[in-house]
Amino acid sequence: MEYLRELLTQQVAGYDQLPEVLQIFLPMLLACLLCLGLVAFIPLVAIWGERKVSAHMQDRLGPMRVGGWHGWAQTIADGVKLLLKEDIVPAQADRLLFKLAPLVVFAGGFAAFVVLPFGESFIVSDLNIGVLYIAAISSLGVVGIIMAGWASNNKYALFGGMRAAAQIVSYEIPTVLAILTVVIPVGSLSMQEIVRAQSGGVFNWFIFQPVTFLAFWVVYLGTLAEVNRTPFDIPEAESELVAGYHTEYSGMRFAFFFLAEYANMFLVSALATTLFLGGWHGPGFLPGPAWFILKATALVFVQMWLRWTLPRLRVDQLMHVSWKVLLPISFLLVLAAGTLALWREGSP
Amino acid sequence: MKRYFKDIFQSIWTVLQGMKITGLHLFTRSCTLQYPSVKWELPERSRMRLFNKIEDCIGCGQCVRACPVDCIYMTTEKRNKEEPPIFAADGTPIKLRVTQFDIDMSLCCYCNLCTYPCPTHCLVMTPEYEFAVQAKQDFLYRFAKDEPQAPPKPAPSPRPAGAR
Amino acid sequence: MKQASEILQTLQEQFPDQIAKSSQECLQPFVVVAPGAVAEICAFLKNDPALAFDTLMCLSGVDYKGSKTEPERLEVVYHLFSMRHRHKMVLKVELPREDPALPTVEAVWAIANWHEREVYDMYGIHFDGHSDLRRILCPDDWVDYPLRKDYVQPETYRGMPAAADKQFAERAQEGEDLGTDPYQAG
Amino acid sequence: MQVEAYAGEEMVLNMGPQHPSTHGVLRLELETDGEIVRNVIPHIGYLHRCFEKHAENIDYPGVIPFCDRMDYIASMNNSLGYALAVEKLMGLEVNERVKTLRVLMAELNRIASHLLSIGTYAMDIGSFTPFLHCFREREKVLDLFEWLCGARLLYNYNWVGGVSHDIPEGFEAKTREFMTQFEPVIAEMDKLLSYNKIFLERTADVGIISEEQALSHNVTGPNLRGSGIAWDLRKEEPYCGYETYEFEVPVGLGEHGPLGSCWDRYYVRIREMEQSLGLIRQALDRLPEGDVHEHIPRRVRPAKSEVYDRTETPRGELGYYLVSDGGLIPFRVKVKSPCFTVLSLLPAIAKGGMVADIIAIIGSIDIVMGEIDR
Repeated sequence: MEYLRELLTQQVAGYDQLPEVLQIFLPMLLACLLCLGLVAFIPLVAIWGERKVSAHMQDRLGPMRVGGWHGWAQTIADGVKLLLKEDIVPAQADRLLFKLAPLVVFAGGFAAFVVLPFGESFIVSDLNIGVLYIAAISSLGVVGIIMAGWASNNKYALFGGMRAAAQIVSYEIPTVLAILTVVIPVGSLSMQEIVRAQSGGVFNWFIFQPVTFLAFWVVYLGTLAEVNRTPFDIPEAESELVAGYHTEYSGMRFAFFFLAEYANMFLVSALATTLFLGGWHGPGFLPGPAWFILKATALVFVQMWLRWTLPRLRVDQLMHVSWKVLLPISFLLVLAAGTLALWREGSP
Repeated sequence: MKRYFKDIFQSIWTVLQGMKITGLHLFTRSCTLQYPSVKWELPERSRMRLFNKIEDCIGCGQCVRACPVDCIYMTTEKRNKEEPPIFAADGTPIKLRVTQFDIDMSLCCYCNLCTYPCPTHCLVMTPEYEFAVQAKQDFLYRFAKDEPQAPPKPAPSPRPAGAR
Repeated sequence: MKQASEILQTLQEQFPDQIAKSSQECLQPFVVVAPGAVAEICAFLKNDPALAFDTLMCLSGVDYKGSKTEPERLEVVYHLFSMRHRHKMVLKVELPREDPALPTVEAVWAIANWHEREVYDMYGIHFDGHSDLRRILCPDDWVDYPLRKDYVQPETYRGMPAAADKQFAERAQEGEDLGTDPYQAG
Repeated sequence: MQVEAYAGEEMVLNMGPQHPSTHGVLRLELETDGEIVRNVIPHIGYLHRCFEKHAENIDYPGVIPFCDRMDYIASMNNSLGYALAVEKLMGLEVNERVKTLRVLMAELNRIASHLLSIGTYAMDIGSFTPFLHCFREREKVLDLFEWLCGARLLYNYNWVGGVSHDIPEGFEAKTREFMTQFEPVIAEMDKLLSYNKIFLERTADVGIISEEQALSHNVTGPNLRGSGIAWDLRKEEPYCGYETYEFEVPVGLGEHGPLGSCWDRYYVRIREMEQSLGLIRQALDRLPEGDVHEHIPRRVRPAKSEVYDRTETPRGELGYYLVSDGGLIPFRVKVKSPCFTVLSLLPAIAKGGMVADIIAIIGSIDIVMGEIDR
C-alpha cells in the first residue's frame, strides 16, 4: 500500500496537495478494488479450468461453445445466468442469517488476500503477523457455513454445516502447527519476511529443507480439508447430502459460495507457495508476481487433479486422518524444527 | 503400529497410482461428439420416427392390433366395386379406403412391433431422430389422405380404463 | 434332490388332513394346502433336514375371477427352493374372494414380509400375524385392490384425475382442430 | 441412562425420492442420531407403472416391450427371461443360432449393466472419473446394440421363439474389437478405484450380508455371491445352452475385511465382467448357422398351464410366474424382482451405520427402481 501511495504521488500531479485523509484513503480504496477484482477474476478462471481439467480427465471436452475458443466465456455466461435468476429464500428459513451467510463466507476469503505477497512490493499490507492473520481470517468462512446450514432450515444443510464445523476446526490445528515449522527458522510472522528468507536459489525454498519438506504435505492436506475439496468434501458431499450447506441456495447467493470456494482454493495454494515454494522467487526471465501466480496455479491444479481422482472419506475417517495422523506428525515436526533451530543457533 | 504406517503408505501409494491414471487420461483423445455441429449417423435399423407410406397401406389393421400402447388409430371403409382397382407397390390389391391413419408419436414406445406384421412394408421406423415439437398435439401424425365417403358411423364408446 | 412326488408323499404323511389336492401331471407339479395350516407346513418344509426349503423364490397372488377354465377364487402361490438339495416345489393356497385371510410365513422366510405386503396391496389378502401389513406399491390411502380382475380404476385420487385424458387422435376424429401436422408440412 | 437422556435428539431425515444417489426414486426414512443411523424404513412404489396389470391386458408378444422397461439397465436379460418362460409354457424349442445369439446379447448387456452399476457406485462414494470412464465403455456396447436392433436401451430383441434381428454384417469383428480394447479398462478400473485405499476404507467393512440373511431374504445374483455363496443360475439351472460354455462363478473372498461387505459385492461385478467377456468370445467362436425367425409362432397361444421360470440377470434371479388360461393374453404375469428382495434387507444391514454408509450400501446392492416397483 505504501508502494501504491508512492506511485500515486510520483505519477499523479498534485496528489500530495490533496487532504491527508484522502491521500491515505485513495490507495486503500484502490488496493481493495484490486483485491476484489482478483477475488472475482481468479474463481472465474479457476472454475473454467476445473471444468476443462475434469472433462479431459474423463475423456470429455467440457465447455466448448460460449465465447469461441474452448468455451472460455462459459463461467461468465453462467455468472450472468446466476445473477438473473430469481432470488429464493425458503419460507421457513431464518431470513437474516440466510442472506448474511454467503457474504460472511465470501468476506473471509476476500480479506485474506490482503496479506498475500504477489511480488516484492505487490502486497496490500505486509502485516507483521501476516501468517497469524491468514490463519484467523480464513477460518471465518466456517462461521458463514454454519450460518448457512442453520438458517436454511433444511436437514441436509444442517448436516453439511455441522460436518464443516467439525472438519475445519480439526484440520486447523495440524495446519497451523505445521506452519510453525516455517515460522521458527524465519523468526517472523510476516509473509514478506518468510519469502525473503527463501531467497538465493531453489534449494533455499522450504520445501527442499529437511523438516519443512514434510510440513508442506501436512499443510497441503490440511488446507485441502479446510477448503472442502475431495477427498475431504464431506460438508457438500453431493451423493449424500444433496449439496450440503448450500442445498437451499440458488442464484447469486449460490454464486457467492461458489466464488468463495474457488477463491479459497487459490488462497490456500498461495499460502503454501509463500511458505514453502519461495513465493515470488524464481529464475529471472519472469517477473516475481508471475512466478507467484504460476506456482499457486500449479498447486490449484493438483487440488483439481486429486478431486477428479479420489473418492470421498467418511466423517469418522476424516477425523481419524486429522487427529491420529496429521496431528502427531505436525507435533513431531514442530519439535524437530525447534531442535534444529536450537542446534543451528548453538553451532554457527 | 505396523499397520498404522502400512495404512499411511498404502493410502499415499494408491492415491499416486490413481493420479497417474487420471493424469494420463488428460492427454488421451476425448470421445465427445459435438452434437449440433457434428451429427451422429445412425445405423439403418435405428428405430426412431414412424413413417407410413399411405399409398401402399391396405388398411389391414395388423399394426393397430400389434401396438402394445395403442398409439395407432385407423378407420377404414370398403371401396366401391365400381372404383378403379388400385394396388400397393408390391402388387397387393387395396380393397379398403383408409380414412384415418393417426399415429400419436408422443405415446409410441419405439418397440417396432407394428412394422413387422405390415404385409406391404409401408409402415417403417426411420433413423430420423430430430423431431421435437413445441406442442404435444403436434406429435399426432395424420397420414390418411382419403376423405370418408360413406356417412360416418357413430363414434365408438370410449374404452373403459384399464381394459382393451 | 427329491422328486415332486416324494415331497408330496412326505407332506401327505406329515399333514394328512391339510392337503386339499395336488397335481403331478402339469408342467410344474403343485400341492394345494388348507389356508390355516400354511405357516405350519412352511415351517416344516424349511426345517425338515431332508427337504430344507431354505429360500422362498416367489410369493404371488392370483385372482381366478373371469377365468374360462378355473372356478372363481383367489390363490396364493409359494414357489420354494432348496439351495442345499437343489429341489423345488410349488405350494398353493385357495381362498374365497370375500375376506380372504391366511397366516403369514414371515417367521419362516424373512423375504415373505415384503412379498405378503405386495399381495395384500394388490389383492387385499390379509396375512394374519404379519408384523407390518401396509400397502407397499400403492399409496397408503389407495382404495380397492388393483390386480383383482373386477378392479375399476377410480376417476380421481385426492382430487387429481387418475384416468388418462382423451387421446389426441380421438379428439381429432371427433372433429377438433389440432392445427397442421408438422410431419406432412415439413 | 446417558442414552435415554438424549433420546429426544434423534432426527428423522427423509432421503429421497428425489435424491442424487438413491438410484431412482427410492425413499428412505432415516432416524438419525447425529451421523449415526438408528433405523431405516424404505418406502417404494414411486415408479409403479402397473406392469402386471398391463400384462394381463396385452397379447404375449406385446408384454416384451414392457419387460424391457422394468430393469431398463439390463433389458436384454429381462425380455430373455420372459421369452424363455413363454417358450417353456408353449413347449417351444429354439434353434442353436437363436440360443447363441441370446447368450451373446445377454452377456454384452451384463457388461453394460455392470459398468453402469460400478460407475454409479464410484460416484456414490464420491469419485467422478470412474463413472464417466464406465459410461464411455457402456456407450460402445450400446452402439453395438443399436446397430443390431435399432435401439440403445429398450431393445425388444428377444421374442417368443426367436430374436428380432440376425446380427448385421461385421458385427462379430466389431464386438471382438470392443473386447480387445475393453480388457485393459477393467485393469485400469482396478487401479483407479478397486484398490484405492479410501475406497476400501469406505466399503470394505460396511453393509455386511451374512450367508443366513442372504438366504432368508432370498438375496440373489452378485449380492449373494459377494457373501461367498457360489450360486449362479447359469451354472445351476442352465438355459440357452449355458452348460456348454466354460466360465467361472466369481465369489466374494473377504480379502479386505469381513466377507459379504460392499467391497466384495462390488468386486464380484468386476470379475463377472471378465467372465462375460469369455462367454462372448465363446459364443462368437461357435455361432452356428440358422434362421433366427424359424421358430417364431404365428400366434402365441399357450395351452392352459402355468410356469415359474427364472434366469440370471445382472442383478440376480429374475423370476416370471406365468399363468395361462389358453387365451391370447396372459392370465397372470408375476415378476419376482431380484432388487425387490435385496432391498427388503436394507434396514437390517444399514442400522447402526452412518449416513454415508447408507449410500455405500444402496450403491453396492445395485438396485433399479423400475424393477422393484414394476
